[in-house]
Amino acid sequence: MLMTIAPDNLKNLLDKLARDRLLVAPSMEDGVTRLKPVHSAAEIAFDYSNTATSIKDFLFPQSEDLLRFVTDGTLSIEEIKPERAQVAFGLRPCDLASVALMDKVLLGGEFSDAHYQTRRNNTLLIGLACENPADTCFCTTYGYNPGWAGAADVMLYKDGDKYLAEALTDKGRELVGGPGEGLFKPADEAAGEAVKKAYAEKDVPFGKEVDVQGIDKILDGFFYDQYWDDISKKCIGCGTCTYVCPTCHCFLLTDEARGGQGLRFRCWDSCMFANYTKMASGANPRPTKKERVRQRFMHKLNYYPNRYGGSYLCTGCGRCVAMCPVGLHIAGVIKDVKGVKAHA
Amino acid sequence: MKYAYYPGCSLHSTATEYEETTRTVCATLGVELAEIPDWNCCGATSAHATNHLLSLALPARDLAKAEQMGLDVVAPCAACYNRMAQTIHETKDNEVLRHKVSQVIGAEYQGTVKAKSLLEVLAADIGPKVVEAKVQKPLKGLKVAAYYGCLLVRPPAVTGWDDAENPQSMERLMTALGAETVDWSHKTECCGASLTISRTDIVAKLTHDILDAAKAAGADAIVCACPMCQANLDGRQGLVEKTYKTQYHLPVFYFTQLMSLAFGKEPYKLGFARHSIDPRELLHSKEIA
Amino acid sequence: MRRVGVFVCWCGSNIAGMVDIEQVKAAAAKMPNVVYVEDNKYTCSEPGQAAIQKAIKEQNLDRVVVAACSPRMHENTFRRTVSGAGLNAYLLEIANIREHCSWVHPDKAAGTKKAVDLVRRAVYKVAKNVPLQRASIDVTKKALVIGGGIAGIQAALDIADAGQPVVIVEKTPSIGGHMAQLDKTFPTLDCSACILTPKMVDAAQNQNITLMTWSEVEKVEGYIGNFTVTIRKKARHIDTTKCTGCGICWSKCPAKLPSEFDLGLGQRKAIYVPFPQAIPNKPVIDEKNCIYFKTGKCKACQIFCPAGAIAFDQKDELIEEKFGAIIVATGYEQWDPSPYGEYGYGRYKDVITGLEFERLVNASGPTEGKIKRPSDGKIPKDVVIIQCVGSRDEAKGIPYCSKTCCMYSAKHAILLDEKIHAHPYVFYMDVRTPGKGYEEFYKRATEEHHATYIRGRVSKVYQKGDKLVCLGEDTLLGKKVAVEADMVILASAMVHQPAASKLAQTLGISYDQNHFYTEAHAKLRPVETNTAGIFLAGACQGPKDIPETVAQASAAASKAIGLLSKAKLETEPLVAQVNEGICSGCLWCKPICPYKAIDGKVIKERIAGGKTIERTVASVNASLCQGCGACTVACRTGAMNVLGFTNEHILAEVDALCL
Amino acid sequence: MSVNEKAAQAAGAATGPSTVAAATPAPEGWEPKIIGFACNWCTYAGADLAGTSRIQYPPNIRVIRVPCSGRINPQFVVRAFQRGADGVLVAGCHPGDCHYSTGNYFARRRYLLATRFIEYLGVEPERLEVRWISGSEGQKFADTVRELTEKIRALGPQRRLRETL
Amino acid sequence: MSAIFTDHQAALRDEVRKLLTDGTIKGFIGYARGRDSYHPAPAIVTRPDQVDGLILDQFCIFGLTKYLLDYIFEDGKMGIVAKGCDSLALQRLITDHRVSRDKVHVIGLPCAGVINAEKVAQLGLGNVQKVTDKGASFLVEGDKGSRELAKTEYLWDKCLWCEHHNPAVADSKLGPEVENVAMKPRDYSDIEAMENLPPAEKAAYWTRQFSRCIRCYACRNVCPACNCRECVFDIADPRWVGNTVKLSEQQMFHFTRAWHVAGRCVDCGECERVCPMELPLMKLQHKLQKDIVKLFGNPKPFEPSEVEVLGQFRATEDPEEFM
Repeated sequence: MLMTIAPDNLKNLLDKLARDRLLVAPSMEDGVTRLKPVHSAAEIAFDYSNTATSIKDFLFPQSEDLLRFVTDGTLSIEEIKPERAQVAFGLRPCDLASVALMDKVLLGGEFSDAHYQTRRNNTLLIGLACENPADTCFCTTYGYNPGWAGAADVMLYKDGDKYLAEALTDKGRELVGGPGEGLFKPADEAAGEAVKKAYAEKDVPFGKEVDVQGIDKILDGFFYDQYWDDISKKCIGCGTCTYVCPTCHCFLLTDEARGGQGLRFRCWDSCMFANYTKMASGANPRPTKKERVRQRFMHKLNYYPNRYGGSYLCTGCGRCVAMCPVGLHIAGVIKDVKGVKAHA
Repeated sequence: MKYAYYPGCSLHSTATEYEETTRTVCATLGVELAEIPDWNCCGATSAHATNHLLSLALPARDLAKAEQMGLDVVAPCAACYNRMAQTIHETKDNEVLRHKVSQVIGAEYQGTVKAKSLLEVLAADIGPKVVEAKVQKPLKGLKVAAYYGCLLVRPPAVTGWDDAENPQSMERLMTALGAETVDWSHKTECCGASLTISRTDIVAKLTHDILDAAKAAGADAIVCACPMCQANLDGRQGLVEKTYKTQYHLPVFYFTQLMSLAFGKEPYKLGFARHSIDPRELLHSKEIA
Repeated sequence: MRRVGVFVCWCGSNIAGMVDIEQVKAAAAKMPNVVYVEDNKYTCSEPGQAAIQKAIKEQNLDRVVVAACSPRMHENTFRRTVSGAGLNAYLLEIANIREHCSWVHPDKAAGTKKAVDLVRRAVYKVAKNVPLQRASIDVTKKALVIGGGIAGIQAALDIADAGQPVVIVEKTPSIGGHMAQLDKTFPTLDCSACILTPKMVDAAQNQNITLMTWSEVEKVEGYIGNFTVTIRKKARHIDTTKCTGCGICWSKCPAKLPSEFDLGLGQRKAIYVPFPQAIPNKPVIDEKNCIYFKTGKCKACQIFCPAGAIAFDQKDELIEEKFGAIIVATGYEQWDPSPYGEYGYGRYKDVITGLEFERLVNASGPTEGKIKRPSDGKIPKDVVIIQCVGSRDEAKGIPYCSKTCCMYSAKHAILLDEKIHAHPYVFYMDVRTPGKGYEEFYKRATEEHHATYIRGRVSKVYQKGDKLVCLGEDTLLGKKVAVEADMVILASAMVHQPAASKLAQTLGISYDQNHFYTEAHAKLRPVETNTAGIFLAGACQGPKDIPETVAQASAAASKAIGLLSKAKLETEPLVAQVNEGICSGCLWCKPICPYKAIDGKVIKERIAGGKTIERTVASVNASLCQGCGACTVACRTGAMNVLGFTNEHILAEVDALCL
Repeated sequence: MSVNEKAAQAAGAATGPSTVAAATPAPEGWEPKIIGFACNWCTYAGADLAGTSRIQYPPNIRVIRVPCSGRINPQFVVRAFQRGADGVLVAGCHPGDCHYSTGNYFARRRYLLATRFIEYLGVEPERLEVRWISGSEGQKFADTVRELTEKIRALGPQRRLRETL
Repeated sequence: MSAIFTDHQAALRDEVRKLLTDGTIKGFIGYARGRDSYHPAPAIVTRPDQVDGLILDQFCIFGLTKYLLDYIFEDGKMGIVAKGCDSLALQRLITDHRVSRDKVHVIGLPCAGVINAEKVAQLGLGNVQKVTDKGASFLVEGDKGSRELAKTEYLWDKCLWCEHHNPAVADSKLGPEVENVAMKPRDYSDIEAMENLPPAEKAAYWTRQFSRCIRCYACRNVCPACNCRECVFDIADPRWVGNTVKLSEQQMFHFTRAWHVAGRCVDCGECERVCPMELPLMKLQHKLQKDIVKLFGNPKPFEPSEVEVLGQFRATEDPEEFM
């Protein structure tokens, strides 16, 4: 069912939500708009193309305490559960799409990641369709679009002086019926669908430039190509691409103990770091930038679709395009590889 | 070459012959002198015995004015020069003191200009070579004892432009003029200037020693670069001769007088008549004037 | 998992009175790795130490913490204790719960809490301790003495007497130094030559001593026990194996020059021995002034030499030799007092320095011991001596007291009276006579020899007729004085050798702002330098008189003997160590080391892909390193560490104390 | 701290409170915790002398012995603050007295810079004290510790760099 | 005098082609087109056929010298193009004994300033076609419009106070040297303003900044002074800085990084420029610089010298505050 909500009511709703849960929303601080916890709607930036950091920070945080232990002669363990309810507002379609990709890894299959599961359950995702895709955006490459709702519980579309809203899950409907009661108004379905369609068909210029079709198959035979040598030379081995990526999910488990008190936590790791695969013996199966760069793109464009069926581990959010200090990003690699192949 | 000119009280009163010949010599050598407007007493020799800050503030006011003119200062009087150099030296690396001094004089003193004695300018900056080229009437046969007194080259940390114990710059100038100089022991001894009125007994002793040494070294005359020294050595010679029952009859020249003479200026314009010991007789005898 | 034993000491009631021992024990028992806790009344006592040894064995302890007094007190004691029980001595840590706790904190509860923290610090630290071994290095059993003055001669004789070979390198043609120039010595007035020359002869004849005169140290490499020194043996142009020292050559040489030894007051030839008692008594040819070398003609010396010892074609030789220890005894120079224009030194011939006076009064000097004025040869009647010429005058760049001038001026006063009945006037600032018999000697000068001591500075010396008028002030009377003297002696300062800093750089030792060499510790290591194996003797370290110089020379010699008497040198293991694996080879640690213990070295390494590469890493010479650790902070990556005080240690201690 | 900030921390998110925590009052029974780094030859000996002379001072300091002030890496200081120290004392021989002749000169340069830098990051300058204390200055050691303890007591607990495990 | 990089592009390609062909160098580190005309990317070419991909334009800011570390153990020389600021970075690597001068062939690029692409990209000029030097400004012509941009407003800050317009290290130079004057004096007034804040406000400021850090290490990896073989942050034992993004570790990280380059920073500003979270990292370095200037009388601590600022001392002249 489509509804509308006036901007002031939306702000009221967000303020209300902030009272009993962590409200995460785009907010500008020192010139950087990113998803961050905010106290009230007043801190929220409503006019932005995309946030510097993604929803990953709140579903799969950069560092996350898992359990505490005491080794005072005895051993006792206390699990830490991320039980705090959170609501994330202003998620763009690319991030909403990324959640589905992350779900496949962390919740699909035989085992599920308990912490991720808990956060996923405790988090309400409010999406906001893109009015002005940035020139680094290429979601359409993967079949997503500026109106893509993905994993959203509630999806919002800016429509003139109000927002078109659609509750897509039970959680979403609870919001509309609960805290949102009286703030939403029913919308004209036909007009609403037209708005949604307009968003879905919005032009994403960079997306048109990047055609991913069939790259997984091309890469099957591309492992030893000279190309990796050539492009990896300019990588500086920082973790920017992996840390701003909404779908990169490698992590490292660490125990720290002092004075009989200990903490196990995990934090993100990056396959771009030289010591990512370094073993205790000192051996490193990915000793040079070439292996590391290759790994990242093979993972996103070949290993992941092979393992999880179909979709690529990238949603075209464009963060790595914008932020890689040396312009080494997935859109370029796709273009290159297909170009290289075409000339081969 | 242009300087802010600080005449001090003597050059406008008791030592007009020094001022006149200073201007003559400077004009000849292309040194332009712009007198500091509304200059005040340098404070020598009593201020520094009275109040330290006062002794710095008095010259500082003159220096501040020179700063406004954007010129280094030249002072023909050794005492004036010494007070100025002392002020610059003490305030150079002492911002606090400089600030204090500025407050006292009610104007900002930054310490950007130098103070030089006239002798330093003529002997070091211009140099004997240039001087020699201007000589028209060499002072042949004149044997002089160059007398610097105590304030011109001492203390070395403050002055520093000539050897403090055995300075040579005036000798070099005199040689350039064609005169002969004597090597003598008392060229930097004190003449007792500051006591010239109050303790004539001491002045008599000190001047006696100097005159005695100059005479013993075979000098015909003494040449000096300070109105105080000149006044004492020349003006008190009578007293000395009376007290010690000796006869010296040593004329005491300003070095600028001898320079003017050598540059061909007419002797009657050089103020010799104002001397107590009339030098004209000596100059005639040497066929210089 | 370590097995740490904690031993808490009562120190009688010193600790137990203010710290609850039971609480400390209980807390310690819960600390990680701690398997055994015990308390003792006096842990340092025989039974206390035995208890530790027993526990190590019975409890199979591999680390020990002693909570007791300061480690500065008993660390070595307990290191011996644990090593006596078969444990490496460095697997011990001390918790200082006495000086830092029970003695200073009257609140027992707070004191106990702190004691627990201090024990925890030690427990955390000791867990990171690893066994350390003292390394040993060989010692070359030979000493080098640089400088053949009294300091060098004395040091060499002492070392030679102890049975060790010594080489003396002396830059002038003869050993003897300044002492050979002196006439009499204070406070006994015995003749300098009479006591020096026998020592010079001893040095020349001692089987263990090799004299290398007319030679200079060119290069020093290596480190304690193992110095490699390159010595330049300057061309003497004499075949010393043939020369008998008969003296015919210098009597025939036509070139006359001012004698350095007589400070220009006398003359020498172009082929010369500097003074009659020179050792070796073999001449050198002064190439610069020899007529043959200048014009290619003359050869008078060669013509007359009965031994055929003249060798014009001799060249400088570079000799490389190994030494275990080096003693620097390069002495001083007398300061040239020309900067005191008011004293007229250089202008008035009869204004002379103290050292010049020594030559005038010396029987083998230019006047054959007759004190005559240099200007006209007259015997002076009144002589002014001015003390502190240069010394204690910052304006002249010599802020220090030269220490010897008060005494030699008194000596000069005495000699003037004794020899020619001249009247000495001594202008002084203070008379400093701290030495055995020194005050008495000064009294003799004033009382028996009627020297007039005037407290004040001389402001001017000037010539008046054939007199030198000394104007000054008697500050005790508050009056100006003028002394008409026939001669003026300036007690000029003792200053460093002109090439002192250059030699310091060659040796790698430091020097102070006055260019005197710096001892390792002003109070406790006065004859050592910061470079292990290099010692100081005599005035090169600071102004000294003869007895002090000789004492220091013997002290330096005993240090050298101690070093040379060891078969191997044990090095302290608490030194810096490089983790070559992570060292970048930037070598920013190198300039920080005061001991020059760090240098780069090239290592070979296999990298990914199987290629072998060469790279530079820092390398610490453990025999030079003293373990200060200043280098570690310059190392960003943490490749540089100090054993016993590693980054791991200190971080663990911080963790332990912050809990 | 607001609900949201607490929540943010609990969520482990990379967010710090944007308000200042220093206003929080010191907990009951809080005692300043001071870590001292002392060179073996001077300051440690000076502290020993305070002991042998029975000069009393507050028990809030715990000393770590290092060979020389030149060994004291400013990172140790920041680590101490991180681990919860309320104050840090860095101490060594007087200039010119270094057992290793130059270590304290390097330390002086490092700490002239580091004290300013740590202050710049928002740590109250009173919390880091650098002092030359010789082996004969037992009284100075005690006085320094007393003054430092009092200054830190007045400031309250150090929260700026402190971690939560 | 024109100091437009594009004017030298053809010459650069010719020279690189020649150097690669005659074997003087085995690879060349330069720039190629990046994602758009404002963002040239580093490019490392090893074959003559790649040379035509090299570009030079007024947006070429990236300091390339750090790439040299990838080649220190390989035979042969690498070529590199370096502006004045880059040459300081190169000197840094050389004085740190990390790169050997004789293994680098430097093509120097005299530079009158690099345009801040982030500012210009906002102006909607489209694809940049041409940049012309107009003295006090650059004329930037794009396919959607052109603008004359005042240098004082549109250059990178570091270019405004730059006193190293001409490369200090170079084997050859592209174009004539440019006048070596700073457009404005280096000033530390922002640092002073920060110093004057009360501790709580300083703390609040840095808390906000450091909280944003994602520990991607781009700052470290681009920094020519961060050239350790193994970085302290990558060493597990001892662990100086934990790898969580808790505030206290973030602060320890940024303190340590700043401290490690104290007195060694060449002021290239690359750390701050590449930071994806736009942390004001140069505010840390400028503070250290400012204090070094004041405390140790070293007027230009950002110029690499034979002895590090913290690797020396002046026994009597250094300030004494710890008595």
